[in-house]
Amino acid sequence: MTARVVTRQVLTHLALAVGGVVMLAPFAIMLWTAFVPERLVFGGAGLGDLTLENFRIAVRESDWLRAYRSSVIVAAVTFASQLLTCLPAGYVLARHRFRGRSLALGVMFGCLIVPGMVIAIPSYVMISRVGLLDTIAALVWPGLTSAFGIFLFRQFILTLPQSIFDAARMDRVGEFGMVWRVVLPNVKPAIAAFGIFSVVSSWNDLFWASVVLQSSANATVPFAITQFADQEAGVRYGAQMAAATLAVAPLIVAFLLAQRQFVRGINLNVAD
Amino acid sequence: MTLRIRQPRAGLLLVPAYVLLALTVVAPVLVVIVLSLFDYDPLLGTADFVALDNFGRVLSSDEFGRALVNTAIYLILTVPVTLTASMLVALGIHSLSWGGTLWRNVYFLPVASTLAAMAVAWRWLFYGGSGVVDATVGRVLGVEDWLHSTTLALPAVAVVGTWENVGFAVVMFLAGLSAVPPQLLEAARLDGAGAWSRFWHVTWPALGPAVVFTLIITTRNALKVFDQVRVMTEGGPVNSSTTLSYLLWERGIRFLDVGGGSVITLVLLALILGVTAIQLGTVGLRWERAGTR
Amino acid sequence: GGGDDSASGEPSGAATDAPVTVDVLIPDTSTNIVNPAFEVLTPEFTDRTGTTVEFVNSGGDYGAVEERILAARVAGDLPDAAIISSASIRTYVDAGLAQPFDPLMEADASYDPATAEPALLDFGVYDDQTFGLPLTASWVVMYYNADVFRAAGLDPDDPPATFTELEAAARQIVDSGAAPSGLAFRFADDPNMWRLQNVVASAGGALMNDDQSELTFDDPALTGLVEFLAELAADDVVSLYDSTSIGEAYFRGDVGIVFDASSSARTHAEGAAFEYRIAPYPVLDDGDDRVLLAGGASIVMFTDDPVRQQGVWEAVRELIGPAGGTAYEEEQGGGVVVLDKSANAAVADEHAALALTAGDVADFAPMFQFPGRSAQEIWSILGDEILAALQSGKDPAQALADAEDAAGSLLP
Amino acid sequence: MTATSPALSSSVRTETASTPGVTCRNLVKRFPDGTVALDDVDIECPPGGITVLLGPSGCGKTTLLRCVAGLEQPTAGAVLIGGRDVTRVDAGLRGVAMVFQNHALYPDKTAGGNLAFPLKMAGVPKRERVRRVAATAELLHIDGLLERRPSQLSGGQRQRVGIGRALVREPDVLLMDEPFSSLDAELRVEMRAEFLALQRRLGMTTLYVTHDQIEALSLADQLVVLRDGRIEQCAGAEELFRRPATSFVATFLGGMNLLTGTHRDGRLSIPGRPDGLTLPPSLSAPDGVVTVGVRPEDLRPGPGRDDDLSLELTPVLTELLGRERLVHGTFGGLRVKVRLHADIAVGERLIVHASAADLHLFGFDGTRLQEAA
Amino acid sequence: MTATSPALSSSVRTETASTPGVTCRNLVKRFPDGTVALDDVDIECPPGGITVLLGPSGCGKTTLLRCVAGLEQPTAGAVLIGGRDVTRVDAGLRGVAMVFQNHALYPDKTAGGNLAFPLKMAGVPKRERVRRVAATAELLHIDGLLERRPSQLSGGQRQRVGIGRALVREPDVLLMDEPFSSLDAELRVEMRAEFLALQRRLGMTTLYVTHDQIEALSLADQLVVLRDGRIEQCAGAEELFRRPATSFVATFLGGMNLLTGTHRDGRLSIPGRPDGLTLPPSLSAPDGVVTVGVRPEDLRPGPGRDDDLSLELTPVLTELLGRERLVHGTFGGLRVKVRLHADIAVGERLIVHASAADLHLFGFDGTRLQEAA
Ligand SMILES: Nc1ncnc2c1ncn2[C@@H]1O[C@H](COP(=O)(O)OP(=O)(O)OP(=O)(O)O)[C@@H](O)[C@H]1O
Ligand SMILES: Nc1ncnc2c1ncn2[C@@H]1O[C@H](COP(=O)(O)OP(=O)(O)OP(=O)(O)O)[C@@H](O)[C@H]1O
Ligand SMILES: [Mg+2]
Ligand SMILES: [Mg+2]
Repeated sequence: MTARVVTRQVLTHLALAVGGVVMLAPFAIMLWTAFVPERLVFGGAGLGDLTLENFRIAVRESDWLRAYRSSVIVAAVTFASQLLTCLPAGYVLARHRFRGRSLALGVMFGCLIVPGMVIAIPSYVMISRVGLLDTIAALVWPGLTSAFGIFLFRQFILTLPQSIFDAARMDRVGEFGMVWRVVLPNVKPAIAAFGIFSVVSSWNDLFWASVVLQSSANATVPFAITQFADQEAGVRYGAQMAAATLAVAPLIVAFLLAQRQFVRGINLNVAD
Repeated sequence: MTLRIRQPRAGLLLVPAYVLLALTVVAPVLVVIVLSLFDYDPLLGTADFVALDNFGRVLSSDEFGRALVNTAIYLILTVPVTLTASMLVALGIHSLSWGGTLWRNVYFLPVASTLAAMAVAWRWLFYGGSGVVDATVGRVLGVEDWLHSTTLALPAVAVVGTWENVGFAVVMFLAGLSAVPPQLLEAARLDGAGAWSRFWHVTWPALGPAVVFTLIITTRNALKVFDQVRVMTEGGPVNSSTTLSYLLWERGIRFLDVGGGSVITLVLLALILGVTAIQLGTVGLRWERAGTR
Repeated sequence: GGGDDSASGEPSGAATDAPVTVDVLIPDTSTNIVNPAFEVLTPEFTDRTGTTVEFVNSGGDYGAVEERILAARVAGDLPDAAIISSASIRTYVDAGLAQPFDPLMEADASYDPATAEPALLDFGVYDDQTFGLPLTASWVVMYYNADVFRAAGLDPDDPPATFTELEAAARQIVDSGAAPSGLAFRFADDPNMWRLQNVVASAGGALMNDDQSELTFDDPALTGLVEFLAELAADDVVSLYDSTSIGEAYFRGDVGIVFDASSSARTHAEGAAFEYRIAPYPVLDDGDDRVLLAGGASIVMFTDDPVRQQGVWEAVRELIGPAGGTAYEEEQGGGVVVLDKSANAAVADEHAALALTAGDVADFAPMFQFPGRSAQEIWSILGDEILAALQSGKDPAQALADAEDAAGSLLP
Repeated sequence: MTATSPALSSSVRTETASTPGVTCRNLVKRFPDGTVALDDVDIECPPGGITVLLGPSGCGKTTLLRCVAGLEQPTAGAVLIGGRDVTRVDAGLRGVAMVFQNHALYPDKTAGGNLAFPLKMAGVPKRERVRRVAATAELLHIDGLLERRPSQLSGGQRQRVGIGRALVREPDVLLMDEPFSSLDAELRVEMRAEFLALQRRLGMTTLYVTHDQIEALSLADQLVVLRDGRIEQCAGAEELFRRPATSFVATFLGGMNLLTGTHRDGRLSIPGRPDGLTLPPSLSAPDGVVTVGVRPEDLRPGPGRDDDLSLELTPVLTELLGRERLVHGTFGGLRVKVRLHADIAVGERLIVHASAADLHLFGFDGTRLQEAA
Repeated sequence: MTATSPALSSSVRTETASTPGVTCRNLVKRFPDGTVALDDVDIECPPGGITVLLGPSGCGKTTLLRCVAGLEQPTAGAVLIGGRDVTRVDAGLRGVAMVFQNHALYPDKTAGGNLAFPLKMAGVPKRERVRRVAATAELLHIDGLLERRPSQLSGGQRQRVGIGRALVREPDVLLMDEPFSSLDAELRVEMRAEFLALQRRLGMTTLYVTHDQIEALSLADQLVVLRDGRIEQCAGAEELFRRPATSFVATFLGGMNLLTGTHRDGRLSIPGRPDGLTLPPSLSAPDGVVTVGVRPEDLRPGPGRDDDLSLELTPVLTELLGRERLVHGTFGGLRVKVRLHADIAVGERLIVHASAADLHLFGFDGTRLQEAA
């Protein structure tokens, strides 16, 4: 590496660090608060005051293992189902011309923008009619497919060279094979990105869960956070932040695991 | 793009996704559309057909006008900043030969975090007088106590919204960047293109579909912003940060005004569809085509 | 399981002791409300009564409960009962959803209404029928930062008792630089404007006329309060009106005086890094009669199935009886009043300053609620107009008049 | 001689009953922007034979292959495989394999993965797959590279993977678009021989695009010359070379020199050479505008005999082609190339001659006029 | 003669003072997976001259160009342009243009946009840009296609756009990676001539990769043969063709037949032909394993004279190459190719001879042994 390159790299790191401070500031507060006794949350705490008490409270007042389990199940089922449905749809919308294509695209855009709370009550009624309230099935129901995912995959499939589709058709790849054997390996970075959003949003979703969950048997992770923000009795900031820390930790681990997919760009141009 | 031959089986691939969309989204929305024509009392269970009364009532109200304006302001405050900042960050991270992982994580954290907890932290950052924002930006610009100012509350919400969305856009752009053909960058390098030209003539076109996606999604996120408003300001002070989505929730759920809420839903849908169509029509399709291979 | 289904023709008495499972919707994040319920409605209780209580989590506090009731109502599967904010009982009564407890109370020979605080028993009474029974009742008290008082040259042992004194104290706090805000007054996100209602009620005012057909936002007490606040707001002595802002500023020591629920005494004890005191909520004028408007939780019943009603009643009886009462008192450290007299008598003296006289308890009144389904919207309109007076300098009287105009049409 | 020239002979080709021929009927392809890439193309590719497509860059060769493959829907006309109209049949169902001009490898798969993929799709069991991939890789000399991804291969290596991917399936119909263009001469000769042997053994009907004249002549059972989307001539290799139907074909294949002028009484007057050129009497040219064609290698140094055509050229450039030298000269306003042995010295003037038998005569519209004696 | 053979002669080349030479010093390139693509390569490209790189597929030609361009960082060694060490200099600052083997066109720009891009980057004003793009497009016969996007072009058209993009800049150093591989023979000859004229006029130092022997011989001021990342021979075209330094070069350029056997007393015993081969006495071969090389075109029919090498072959395959025929035969266990005029009949046995002057002698390690008389 030449000196120029090194300088540029260092400058880039510096610039990213400046932005990083902004990005991390709330987290610094979160962590600090989580480790500080409730009484000292609003000032006066020093390094010597740090305590695990908040975590103890957070752990005591929720069944984290169960919450993690429910959340992992919901996130996994949701992601799997979205991948299975969105990738084929995205592929067809990107690479096929057929009658009704504009309509399909329009429906996708329409669905993309519907706020969750608009459909919450009708969906609740539907779920309750089929007797699925308070089940994992109810939790995953609205996330079984995702217009967001269809759109995302469509966009990334657009950037794949047409020649690989041609080649695959000559190799007698059917439409299903096209999706799973040709598209999938080539849009791994997009799948990683989508996976992250899918998992994050089902992991953090409180709204729908709070609509269809009844018992705490299937309570997901966000429930563990809200219970410390009691309007009547006041907010227990330390415990809330400790819970928030516990909630986000698995996501960060998951993200670290997904990293490789981002880094590994495929040299798509070899096929021109 | 060459004309693809129609494939009978290809349509089948759309079926699972679209059936589910129809059940989970389209059907509920149709219900909402119907409800907009009724005065529906969910508690009493009564519904009177009122034709377009709900529309007249809601659309002419001050709060609706304010929410519309606020939503527009929020859109303008967040989308351009989000896209520019995240593009810069993504390019920065992408150009690093080591340490990129660290920054990827840093910028991703807000996406993963629980907004409820983060809102607390943000409120403390915006805390009047002694908060970090007032102590730094406030000193320079002479403004303070954003969250309790009728002019600055919405920008404060916008800051949080941007903060959350930057991570999303960075992830998208990084995924897009990994698909930019390196040969083209090499060719441009030899053609004497500097970093900016290489970006503008190779990377940007190749990113086209990803940019269109991110643009439309961040726009959508901005137009239907709710959580940030709810946890930061609850629409206040004096409705100065009430957005359409917040109003929708307030009307349709808190105030039990289902008809009014449905009207706002429809307005919101129309608005987002309209903006999306405009975006696609002006730049979207062009950018998309540039990166389509 | 819903309350609407299976109104079987079984004679009610026969089913009294049949095992039954009832579901009760709870504000599960309000731990101080639900934890005692969990403690009391145990398997032991089930063995004893044959009634199993299944708690249905709302995933939030009172607001979430109401949203959930709404959804369940639309879906036609209301829970058998719900723990809701005491102030909201009327909404469900007006909608005809809440079922009266009176037949059950009367039929239950073992229950003696005399053990209950009469004032509290009245909370859910509409048209002489009891639609809701309070589990706890808290009241508004004044919390103040003794350190700030001292820094401002005020005597922490002599807290303001009227709004006139309050104004003086608040101004002194700000003028002396002891804290940026003298006092804070929450109503922006206070669902029923508890603090505001209290002032108005203590001054003998009302927000609606006697036959509840018209709004009376020109009530002198209300106007007086808004004018009072507007003056202070104009001088930046008061500037915070929502709970989170107030809480955060108060715990930082940036607000001298706040008005908070008696039940949050524990939070103050845990969270305040400074010396704080508790005093009664000031009255508008010397002559005012301090009225304690109760906040807190009540239970309402939605099921009309006799068997299930019986089950609900058994659970309710347990909750409002000595066991439940004691559990609530312990949970709250004495910051609440419960229906059961004996439990109130045995109140823990954790927060001595909160101790109520018997007269206070007798004067307990439920919060006012507007009739009909638009109640929340009316509160919201009133809040917005008052905020406009405080923050944008709108004339208070005009603001209230506008609020009355706008909200009037929302009455049923 | 144990094997003859590859000219179609049933003794060599294992033409099984199942080998289908490929027929294009009045194929027209107009792209959305209006470009007409194929204009009424009729081709009959004999089952089990090699049909070589030749033509200038952009004449529609690739488009034709893509239409046959089913990757492009013709605007009009039909494609028949084995007599069945497959115009509307999906590409994957036509039993056709294709070597793409740009290789079109799967970027995410290794070279080995690329080779194995069509077999996987055809449901060939693992063991058999491994065997066939290994055999194909060996044939193409890429056996050491199977673990590499396309981006880690050289251009020629990629091309060979692309060829392998088509061959490994042993398809009924094989379309090859300039398959050996990135290979060195040595390897190309070898590959060509290997391919020919394989093709003769398996008998797949092949459409083969090439720009290499030697390849074209040595492989073709049938040679098709395309020009601007139309067929200029379709014939056997030898026939096409010896009797090009048009002056275009003549220049295109073998780079024939064309001497165009106005003929009258055995003299051809040529622009810039008013004195003209005396045509051999045996060449019975009509009066008017005619073109006399002669190949560079048919021009020999010296004035020649009476019945020969004799030219005096002004050399402008010479190029060494190994043992030979290509001399570019002018004759009046015309350019004439001559191929001479490298040792022959070239002076200021070069006199060359060609025997009448080596002359080709074309009319004003470029079509062949007479038969060389 | 107005223009001579392109062999380097200062009278022809406009070698200005500014034209920089390109030097590679001990260049080594090892890819992360361990592949050594270049192994100690030393090349001196004369300023303003054309250096042609030849070598089998995968030998490292493209890698070498990429190292010179700065697209690949060599593992060891240095690249000098105009005497300046540019090994660490950014690709964009080396003043080098490159024609990529896979074209690497900007997919979102039209052909015209692709051509204009380097000029835009160089800050050439609009008018001048338009002029130069038009001129370049005309040169390459793509003037009608400037509005099309790469995906709407044929392979050869794309390649020409790629060439144009490099030429339009009139760079100091030009790297061309098989630039004409997708063009038809006719066009290729024309392009080659145009390019040569342009190169001579502008005098850019050129590194040129090709697999076309004619192209190599006719363009090269200097010819470099690479093999497995090493230089096998570096010399002028004529020299390299006439006196290949190794048997590898000999086979590679011109496809020489190699007769390897054990020599003793003027007889070469060859596997499968124990009676062996009588070598011409003038060929003073040492005893032991030697290789006699002879080109297919140097083998003439008939038994020849005494001092000639005479062979009796068994033909196994003949290929028609236009006017000539390539006969593949065996001599014992060896394969021998002979190039004959197409009219010569080939029987069961073919006796051919080569004059001693056309024979090349290589030692057991493949290096050249003697001088052809
Ligand atoms: N990125 C890479 N990683 C590993 N090996 C590589 C990589 N790129 C090229 N190679 C190998 O390096 C060798 C030289 O490749 P190069 O592209 O220079 O060959 P070439 O001479 O241009 O061949 P061709 O004539 O086929 O284009 C080849 O064996 C190739 O497989
Ligand atoms: N998608 C397209 N849209 C418009 N014109 C096209 C398209 N594809 C090809 N063409 C044009 O059609 C003609 C035929 O193209 P084709 O690729 O078949 O040529 P080719 O004979 O294969 O040439 P080459 O030898 O250069 O590969 C060309 O003029 C080309 O520019
Ligand atoms: Mg082609
Ligand atoms: Mg190469």
